Amino acid sequence: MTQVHTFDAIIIGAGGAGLMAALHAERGTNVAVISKMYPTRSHTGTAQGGVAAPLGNMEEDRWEWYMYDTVKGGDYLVDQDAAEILARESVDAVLELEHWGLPFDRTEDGRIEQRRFGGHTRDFGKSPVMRSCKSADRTGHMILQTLYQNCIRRGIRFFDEFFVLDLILEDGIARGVAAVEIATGQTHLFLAKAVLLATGGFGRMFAVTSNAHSLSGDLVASVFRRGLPLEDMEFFQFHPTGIYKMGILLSEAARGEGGIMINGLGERFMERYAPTLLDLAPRDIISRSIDQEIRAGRGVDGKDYVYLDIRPETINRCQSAPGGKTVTAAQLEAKLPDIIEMMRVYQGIDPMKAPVPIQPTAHYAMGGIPTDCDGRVLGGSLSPVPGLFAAGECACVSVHGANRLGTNSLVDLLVFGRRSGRAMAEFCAGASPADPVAHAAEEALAELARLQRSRGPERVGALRAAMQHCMTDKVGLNRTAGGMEEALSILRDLKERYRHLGLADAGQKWNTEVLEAYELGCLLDLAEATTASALHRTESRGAHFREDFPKRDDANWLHHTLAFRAGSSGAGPVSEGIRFDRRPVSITTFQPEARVY
Amino acid sequence: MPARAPSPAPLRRSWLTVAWTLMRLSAILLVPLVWGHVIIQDMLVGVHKISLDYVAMRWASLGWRAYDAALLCFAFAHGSNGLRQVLEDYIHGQTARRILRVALFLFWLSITALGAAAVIGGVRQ
Amino acid sequence: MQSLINFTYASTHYRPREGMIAFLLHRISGLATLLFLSIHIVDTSLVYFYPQYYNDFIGLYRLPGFMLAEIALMAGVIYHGLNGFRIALFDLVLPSAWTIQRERLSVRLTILLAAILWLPAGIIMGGNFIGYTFLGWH
Amino acid sequence: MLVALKIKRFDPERKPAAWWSNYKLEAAPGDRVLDLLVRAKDELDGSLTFRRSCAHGICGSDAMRINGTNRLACKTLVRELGSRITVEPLLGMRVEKDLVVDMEPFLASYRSVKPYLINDEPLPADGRERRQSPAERLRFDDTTKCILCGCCTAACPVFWADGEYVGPAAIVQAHRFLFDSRDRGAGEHTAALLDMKGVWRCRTIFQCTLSCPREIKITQAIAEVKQAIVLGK
Ligand SMILES: Cc1cc2nc3c(=O)[nH]c(=O)nc-3n(C[C@H](O)[C@H](O)[C@H](O)COP(=O)(O)OP(=O)(O)OC[C@H]3O[C@@H](n4cnc5c(N)ncnc54)[C@H](O)[C@@H]3O)c2cc1C
Ligand code: HEM
Ligand code: SF4
Ligand code: F3S
Ligand code: FES
Repeated sequence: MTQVHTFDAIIIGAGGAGLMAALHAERGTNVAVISKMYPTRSHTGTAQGGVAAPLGNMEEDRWEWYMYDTVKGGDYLVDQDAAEILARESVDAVLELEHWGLPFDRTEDGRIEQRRFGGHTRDFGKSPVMRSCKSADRTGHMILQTLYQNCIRRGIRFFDEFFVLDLILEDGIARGVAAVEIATGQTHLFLAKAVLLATGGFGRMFAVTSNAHSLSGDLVASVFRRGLPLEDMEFFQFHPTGIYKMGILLSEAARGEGGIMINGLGERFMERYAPTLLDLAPRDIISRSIDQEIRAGRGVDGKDYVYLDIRPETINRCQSAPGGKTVTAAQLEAKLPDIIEMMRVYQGIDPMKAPVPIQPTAHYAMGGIPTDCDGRVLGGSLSPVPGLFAAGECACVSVHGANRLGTNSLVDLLVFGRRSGRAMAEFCAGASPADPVAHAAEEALAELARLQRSRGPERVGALRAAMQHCMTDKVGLNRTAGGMEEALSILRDLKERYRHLGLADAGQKWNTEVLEAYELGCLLDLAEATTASALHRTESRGAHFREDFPKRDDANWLHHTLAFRAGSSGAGPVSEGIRFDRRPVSITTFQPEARVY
Repeated sequence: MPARAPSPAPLRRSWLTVAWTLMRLSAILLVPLVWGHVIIQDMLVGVHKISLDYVAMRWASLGWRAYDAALLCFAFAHGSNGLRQVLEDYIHGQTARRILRVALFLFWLSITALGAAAVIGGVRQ
Repeated sequence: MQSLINFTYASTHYRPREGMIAFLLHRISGLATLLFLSIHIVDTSLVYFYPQYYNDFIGLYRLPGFMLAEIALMAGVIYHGLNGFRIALFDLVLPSAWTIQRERLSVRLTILLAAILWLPAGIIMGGNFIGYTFLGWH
Repeated sequence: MLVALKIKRFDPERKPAAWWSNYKLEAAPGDRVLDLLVRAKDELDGSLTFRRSCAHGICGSDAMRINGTNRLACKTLVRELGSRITVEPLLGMRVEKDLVVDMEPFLASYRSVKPYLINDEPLPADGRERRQSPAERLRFDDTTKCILCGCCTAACPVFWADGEYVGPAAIVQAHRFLFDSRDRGAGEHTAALLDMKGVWRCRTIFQCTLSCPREIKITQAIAEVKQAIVLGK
């Protein structure tokens, strides 16, 4: 028997966005947070670098400068009304976290300490500015912990380790979600006046990624399957310095402290691609350069990686440390403790003595569920879907446009998590109580039951690996029409094979195999949406680079892509093709210019 | 920086706090007491030389009596509380623990009383 | 009892390290000392209550088994004292000493020192044991 | 290299008692134990069950006993272990299935120390941050690193004997707030530590510190909490 729960508002996802929303929706609203992992396991906890806010604690800073950096960083595909909100409200959001107990690093006079970060400048691009508020290289961890702690304090209701399968939409109105309690296999319906999706990214569609195993975009796929659009899916950020094969992120700070990258011939190849900024060029440019070196056979030993070299003697020889200073091993260890530990643990290499193999790693989804500035999800006609909200990485506001700046995701979570929480509470106050829903989520439950019984020849792991390699090879850093068409046909073939899965676990309790199968179905849909959107956009902008259309094309493409699943809804992946629409970019202050750093 | 306001909920202690502290304070005292005792009795004197007369001779001095009284108080209390700690690791439940504590207290009291009687009363001849 | 079973199962299915060894030795030696001390207080109290039996009772301690046990007990008292002193010192004055390096070092030193201190005691008491049991000393 | 992977299994829906699965896998020295588990699940037995998420030692999902000590599977490499690897669930916690244990009691203990900043004084008038010097910030830095993985508590012999003991992880959290200069709730954080569930049960056995994947000086933190209570801070 399916168990039914009724709340005013439910929040799916207990990462930064979900918890922030819960804390702001809570007053007067009966809210529950549902998450497939314990809240503190959410991927927000892995964020290293920091969260931007023009506090001006170190030097003069202004929200206008920050807004400009965000717009330019996103290659002018950023909605400037949203970017203005982001830049203005970031200060309040960060201070709120401090008041809630977040242990930021401190300046001598006791204020929040800030540091420089890629792309953040003073006076509209004149020189770098210290804007990133941080707690060593554990900022995301501290944010997640602090938010969860405050949820405990307020006694917010949690359903931990509940896997949400599908959104319940009736007559175009969000009514709740269907979920499985992982420990028992029991199905639950959560009915609510308002539903917030905050399920994070979906980088697991790629073979090499910094994203957690759990980031499979289940609810993004659900929205898509319900006939709602996904925005800007072609823009996926690849971070240049992932640990080879593992994809684990090595923060930009390594290069900030003077680290350089070298290819198999020992050349500092960035001299070829970005003669001025060299190893500190924007993420999209560096990642693409590494890819080109590898394709030209100049990877190390002809393989698919290059080296990140942070040996003090290299830094000193290249004079690449900030201010041309010389550095010692001890100084580097003090500045990059966690990154150095990761290199030692995962590569068994002492980075003070040898260079470290790296490779670009799929990192962040700029696109996702389109929303307005209060988290209201926009439907086909770009009018809000009543009762449906989204925030965080799964949403597309869009403040990141074609390329996200470092530190901006955490700001996004905080600022828009807050706003959507408040908007939800407001919506609930005006809405009538959630009614029972007829035939709720039957499709999703049937799909799950089908998967659980499936005894075909195909393996979840094999299909997932095939999808991931297809995406990394053909829809990665360098894209061509031919490659992407091939990818689409591979993905459609995989979807066909997905109908013939065979599972070994027939149990109800803790059946993670069937959930992984379900996640794979979601990823397949999102991979297809990503590929089709990328094929559709015949220009290069930010993270989306096409060899066949290498230039930015403002005349034809200065707008957001909306991708719809053609044909009917359903709860599993189907190959029915995708149709496109566009959403104008909001340009209020900064006119598009050539993007030079 | 603003002056610190007093804490709204002050730190409190419990009898376990006291027990923990006394365990450690007694420990420091016990090193000379216990070691002194065993060095003298077991190594320098040896069980074969210990007899009623030996005890009588030793307790003729008030100093030794005081020494042994201290040893009795501290070592046995320390040990009894240690036994409580050990048993409470394996015996759970409110009632079971309450019974255990009463029993241990009586055990401690009676043995200590025996020892005290001897140290105070001395050798009856 | 279930808890003792759980504890025993877990203790034997987890790789023991310095701290665990130090703890187990401390616990065993403490309990053994307590057992001995309880008996010892009772027998000493005989001097007041039943002085006539005291010498007979003390005779028990001269049995070979008892003498051997006492040599072992000596090791326990030395170790328990040293380790207890270490714990009390760290807890009361030097919490900053509770680090992996110092724990490892201090436990090893404690055991080593206990062994060294026990050696003369063992020799003297062992000598007594051999002398009184086999060589007919009086 | 060929690795013999031995995993302790349990599934109440299939068998009442636990059993062992043995797998042989070709592995590279740099592979994580988690990679092997994922491959065993993908390629050999889909019913093998374990928690995992971040895969780089920061989310705390995959605490388990690997060759006899508590580790994160994603932070333990094959090269540290050699070719025989035994994986078992954490001790002292109820096994739900295979390597998955019930974390609820652990989290209840965590919540019992009121793990949040308590300070109801008015905020600074200018709406800015509460001031805290770098030294004050450093005072509790170590214990902010905790990821609630459970390695420490499940390695503690006192906890094995008595699951009521709040365990080192909860005390680490109490330390985090007790030593934050902005916190005013010392009495509230420590209230749950005073009775038989509390901090006095710690016998400084040190297994917690040795098993913490974040290298938190747990025993030291516990000692500082004890001292703060004894001295009234
Ligand atoms: C290694 C790394 C470093 C980063 N560093 C930075 C940085 O320095 N600065 C910065 O700004 N950004 C950084 N980012 C990006 C940023 O951390 C993420 O984009 C952001 O944390 C996403 O937060 P979120 O709240 O949207 O989702 P998440 O934190 O990913 O949370 C998702 C939640 O949704 C739940 N969920 C998902 N699916 C389901 C389902 N089907 N049913 C129920 N629950 C579900 C999960 O359990 C989880 O609680 C980094 C990212 C990575 C990977
Ligand atoms: C020689 C000097 C001694 C010192 C320095 C000493 C020190 C200590 C300390 C510090 C503890 C507390 C351990 C903890 O809480 O973790 C302890 C426990 C204990 N002591 Fe002693 N002690 C001494 C002598 C004795 C004696 C003579 C006895 C026996 C009567 C004894 C019996 C015990 C017992 C039974 C425990 C409990 C062990 C446990 O909890 O595992 N100790 N000792
Ligand atoms: S203290 Fe360490 S071992 Fe314990 S829960 Fe926290 S991170 Fe895990
Ligand atoms: S192992 Fe346990 S006894 Fe204390 S020092 Fe650690 S909590
Ligand atoms: S999977 Fe996150 S800590 Fe291992």
